[in-house]
Amino acid sequence: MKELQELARKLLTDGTVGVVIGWEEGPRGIRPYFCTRPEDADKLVFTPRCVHNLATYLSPRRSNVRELGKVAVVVKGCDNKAVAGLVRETQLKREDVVVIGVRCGGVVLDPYGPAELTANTVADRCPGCDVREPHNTDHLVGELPPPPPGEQRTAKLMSELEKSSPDQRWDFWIEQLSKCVRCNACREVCPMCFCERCLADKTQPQWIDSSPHPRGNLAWHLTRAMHQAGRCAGCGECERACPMDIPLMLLNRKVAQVVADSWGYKSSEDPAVAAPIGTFNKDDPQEFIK
Amino acid sequence: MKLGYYPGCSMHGTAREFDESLQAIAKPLGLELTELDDWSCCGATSAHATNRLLGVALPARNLALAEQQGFKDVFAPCAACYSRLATARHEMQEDAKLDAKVKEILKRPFSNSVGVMNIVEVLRGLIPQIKEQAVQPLSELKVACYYGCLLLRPAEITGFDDAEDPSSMEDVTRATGATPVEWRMRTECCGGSFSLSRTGSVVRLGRAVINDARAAGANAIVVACPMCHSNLDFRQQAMGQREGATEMPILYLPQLVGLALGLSPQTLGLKRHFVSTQPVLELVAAGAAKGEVK
Amino acid sequence: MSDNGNKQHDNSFEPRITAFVCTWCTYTGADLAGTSRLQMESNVRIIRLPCTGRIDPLFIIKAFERGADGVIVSGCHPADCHYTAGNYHARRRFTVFRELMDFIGIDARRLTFSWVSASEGTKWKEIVDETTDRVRALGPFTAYHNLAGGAEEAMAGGVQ
Amino acid sequence: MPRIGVFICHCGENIARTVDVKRVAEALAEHPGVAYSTDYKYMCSDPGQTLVKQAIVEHKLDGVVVAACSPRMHEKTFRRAASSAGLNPYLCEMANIREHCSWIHEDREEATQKAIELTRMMVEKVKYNAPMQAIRIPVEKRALVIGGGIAGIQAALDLADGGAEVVLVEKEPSIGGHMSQLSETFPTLDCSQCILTPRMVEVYQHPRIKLLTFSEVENVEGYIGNFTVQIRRKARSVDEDLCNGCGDCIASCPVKKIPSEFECGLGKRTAIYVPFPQAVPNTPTLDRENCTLFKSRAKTGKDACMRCQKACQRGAINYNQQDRIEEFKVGAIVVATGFQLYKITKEQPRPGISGYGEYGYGTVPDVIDGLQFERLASASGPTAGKILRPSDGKEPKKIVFLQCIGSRDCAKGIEYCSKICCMYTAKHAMLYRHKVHGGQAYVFYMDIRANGKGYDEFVRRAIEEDGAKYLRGRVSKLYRDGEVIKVHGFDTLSSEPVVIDADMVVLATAMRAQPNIEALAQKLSVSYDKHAFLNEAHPKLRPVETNTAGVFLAGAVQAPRDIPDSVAMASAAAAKVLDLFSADELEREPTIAKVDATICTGCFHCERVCPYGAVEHKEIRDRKGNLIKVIADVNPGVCQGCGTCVATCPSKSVELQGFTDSQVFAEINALMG
Repeated sequence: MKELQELARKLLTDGTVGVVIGWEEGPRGIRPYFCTRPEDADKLVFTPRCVHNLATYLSPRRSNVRELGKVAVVVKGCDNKAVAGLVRETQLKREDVVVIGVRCGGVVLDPYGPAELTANTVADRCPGCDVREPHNTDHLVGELPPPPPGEQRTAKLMSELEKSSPDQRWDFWIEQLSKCVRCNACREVCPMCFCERCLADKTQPQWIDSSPHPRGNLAWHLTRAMHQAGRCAGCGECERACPMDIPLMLLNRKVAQVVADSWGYKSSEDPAVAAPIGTFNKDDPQEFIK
Repeated sequence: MKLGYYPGCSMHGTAREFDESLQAIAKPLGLELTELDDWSCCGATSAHATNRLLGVALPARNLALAEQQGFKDVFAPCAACYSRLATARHEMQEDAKLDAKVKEILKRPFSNSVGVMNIVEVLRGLIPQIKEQAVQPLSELKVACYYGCLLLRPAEITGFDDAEDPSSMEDVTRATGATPVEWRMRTECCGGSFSLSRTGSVVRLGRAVINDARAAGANAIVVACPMCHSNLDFRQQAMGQREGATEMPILYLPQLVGLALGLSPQTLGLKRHFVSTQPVLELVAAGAAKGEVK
Repeated sequence: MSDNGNKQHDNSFEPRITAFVCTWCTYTGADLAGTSRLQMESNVRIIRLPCTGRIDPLFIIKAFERGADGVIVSGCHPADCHYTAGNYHARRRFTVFRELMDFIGIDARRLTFSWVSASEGTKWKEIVDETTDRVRALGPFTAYHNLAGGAEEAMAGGVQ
Repeated sequence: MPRIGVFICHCGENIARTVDVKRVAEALAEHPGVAYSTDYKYMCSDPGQTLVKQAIVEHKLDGVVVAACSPRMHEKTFRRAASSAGLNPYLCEMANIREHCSWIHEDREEATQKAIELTRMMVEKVKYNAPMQAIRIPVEKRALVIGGGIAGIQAALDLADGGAEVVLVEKEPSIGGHMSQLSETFPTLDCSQCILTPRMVEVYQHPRIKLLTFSEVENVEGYIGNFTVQIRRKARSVDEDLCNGCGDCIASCPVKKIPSEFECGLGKRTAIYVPFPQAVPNTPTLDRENCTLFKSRAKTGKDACMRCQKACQRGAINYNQQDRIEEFKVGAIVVATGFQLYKITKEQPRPGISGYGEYGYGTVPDVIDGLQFERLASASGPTAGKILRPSDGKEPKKIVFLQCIGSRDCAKGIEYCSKICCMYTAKHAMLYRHKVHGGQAYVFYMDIRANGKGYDEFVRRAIEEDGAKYLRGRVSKLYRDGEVIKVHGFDTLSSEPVVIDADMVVLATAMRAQPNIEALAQKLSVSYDKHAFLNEAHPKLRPVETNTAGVFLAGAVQAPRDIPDSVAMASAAAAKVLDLFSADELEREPTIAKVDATICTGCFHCERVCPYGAVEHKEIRDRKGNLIKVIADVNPGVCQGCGTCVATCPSKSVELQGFTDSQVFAEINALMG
């Protein structure tokens, strides 16, 4: 913690950056914090409740963030994949941001919930994490805590769902997606949703019905999952942000699994690794094509 | 290498020495042969000449047995058996109607998943082992490799070598240390099953084969088919090898390999031939005297 | 909601099938089927695009929304793309999309992906007939068509 | 409210037999937005087109749908008609109710219903069509000709004579190609060298032709009218400007026993050499693989020999010369890279193709191929034009020619006819008879294909006047038997086996695509068939064009071709290029992608998927010049209009003109019926 605060103070003092984006203790729990003054650096924390993917503030949609000056951002390994994604997709120049990686032993599901990390409270992306120590960062702070407890719940749910009949899957999803109120929280929180005008807001023609009914909801969530193919960093913020508790990561995980199985692609912290959509091999698998 | 062994009628009859020599070389070369349980006729000659369905169903039964008994490949040393088994496999793959019909006749599960191999193909795959195990240099021996017809044709069914210009028997021969001669009758007909019905033709054809081998400087002809052997060995007397022409020993390919491995003529059945194999044995001995014995 | 439309229906049902095809290979192949007078099922409506690379998953979603019971996507064989690589990109895109549709519970049998070259009129006929038969057996895609919609519900009402 | 005109064609009986065209026209008349709907016997006929034009004017139409045949057939026709009536041509679309409806359905009710729906779909699309203008691109009036055989020479000369600048690239040290190796040519028996060498010299001397021999195309970028090509000038170790072609270096070279490629191995050459005396340019090339100096360099690091350098009085020999890349801007490219001959031996360079072990080529010295026979028959060849056996130099009294070696043989992997072999075999039989009096030629053939001007007469002459014995059938095998080669064949006309004791056998081998031509084709974005012959844009109507605009084909690169065909193709390609160069600007279909600058976020997914590299980065700045964002921008000259970018763009900020999202959306919506 001290190491992080010292680093932030130094970066702010010597003018390397205008803002350090990190986390602080809020009245209800942990919340994102934009630290612009060296004297406030002591407020920065990193605990298992630091769930938020702060890379989302690097998106060009947050032009107000950039007005604060050069940005330093604190990232966990998972968040760092989103930073790499933004660089890969030319939304961010790597040299325009100072990336402070924190060694991570997993985070909880809810930044406002219990702080203790157990098999019940652990966020779903954490068990089996392969980036507990972020790569390609400018700074790396903290000791490496023990690996996160528990196991991935989504994976289990996914395989159960896969085993069920198409009709059962359909019923499951229509029930889930019917809940969607189209608040767009999933989109707003996602670091990779950086379009100036989302397709869902396009009206000429209107591919995706905008009002919250099952047909439009299905089109929206299918399209979002497609757009995340090979891009999703797997941070799970969409699912956390969803006020209706729709298991959105099920879709993203499914897509990530297809991408991995078909072309051996895994989301990476290295911007130089080419995304699977936009590249191809002449002998890509094609059993489904007659 | 583990193979399902399909002896067919000849290996236990007229071609005993083929079987004996094969069994003799199997162990040193690491070849594990398990005879198919309950095998039956391959359908050669009579069946496929009179009834196409029977000609496929008979070999298919044996393939089905092999599949049931868990073999990946069936090894049929007799060229005619090989031809029938491979043809059945091929025709059932190509012709869905035939496939269905034969399966109905078989009355046993069969997915046509078993490969069919011949003697040359098997030994070609064992060339490194032959070279390694060879103790007797056959360097004095010049042999004419005789393929005959069934091993190579039709090309789309056999496919293991160039049907017009094969080289696999020569490759095996070289591995034994003997020298394959260049000659022209390698893939010509020996007269096949007309041995009894039109002996005259068989004698004429066989004579041409033997004369050409001799002209090319061969000390022996190596064959991979009981029929070829029978026609060239047994009918040599009738061919009337005259005016100074010596007899031409006819060896089975595994006999040649066995000689290189240092196995005794007795074990290899070399005494069972009509034409004496003594000249061959003398050349082998001469080679042994010349070169160092390993 | 529980009827996914994946069940056998009576024979009077004629499916509506939308085909998104590239103009260089499959459209031309379909032309060839015509020139060769190959008789085929009349359930398919072709939408011509320059390349499979132009075909957006949204087209398929929209087609189902608008009453299609089945969809065909077809273009040039690998290595034959008029634009050299559009079909390779499409192949990746639809690899994901097809799995996603399946995961959502949309019967993958309602979707046909194929490569049909300009010379494969016969193959096009087979794709059309085979898809029509398959979708006819699956019955109307009522599960999708009946999904509650907004203002367009009245419009969509025309289709089962 | 749109005012769309709908025109239903009967196509004589072709559509009207199965589709109730009247009902279609009536149904469409009721469709919202349709101002006029009618049917007519032949819409594409003159009166039919007039009908469309009149309707556009009379009914003030702002869109036209012609329901007739495939748009691939007549879209251009009707767009031209619309244009002449003052309507933007891109507001006209076709509904395909013939190939996709009347011809493939029998049930009149079903077909009529489908025709109505197909036409409605197009009406809905046209409502969203926008007027478009053809794209204009400037043209660089210089052509690149790849390959300096007869086709390349002809194309280069025609182009240069027509006023265009030409860059002619040849990978070998000399131009001339296969034709320079031939003795005489069919069907006139005129000497190949005599007609070719003057053309080669003309190329060399032409002020508008830049000749680059011993050079290969390294890279091609750009598009019609505006290609940038990089040419690798391979190091020939001889300074072309200093060398005066005296030949002293060649005389001094101690390595004299290298099999000559030009003589097909029947003659020898030195390490520094010109391939043949009439070579153009007459500049020697040092074969580094066989040169003593370079061998010594590779082994010991020291230079040895150096005799050629000492012999050269001009100081033109440069052992340290490196490959260098030269860049040219060209407006068009003619590919005339020719062919290679099929290898007869069992080992084949290309999978899927197999050889003929049974014909003894490579093991029996007196079995040769057709090109080797050309060298024997050539006055400047290794035997000074005498037909002599390679084995013992004797004159063959009996010679057997085998046609279709490789060609038309599915089992060998080549099912096509190589086209020239029937003719050159007849020529060989004739030349043989003219040179070996009393000799007997036999020809084994499958069919005689002599379908050119004077060709059949030529073959007849070989048979009737020069006594060649033609045997219809194949040869099963041949082998050496003492002095002679026993040729076992079968005469299918008499149904008898034939055995010929030949002194020499000539195999007429197939024409194959050049090795590695695929790599060049990919650089040019030209497709090729499974045999790697490059594809023409249309087999009948666009035989010398390719699907890549601005790239043309001449000669055997496209398919087996003889000299007259190759020359005709070369002239045709040259005419196409000159046509292209006749205007200062080009017009192109405007089916290209356009980026909406206000929405684009610059993620450049479009750039990643674009097969043409048409997406560029564009900086958007405010009035003060501050950078706001970097977005994608499509170069209209490079974009070919596949639309892969559109489907990939997550925010739909790129559109494909002519196939916009709105248009496709309208078509899908129309599915509702």
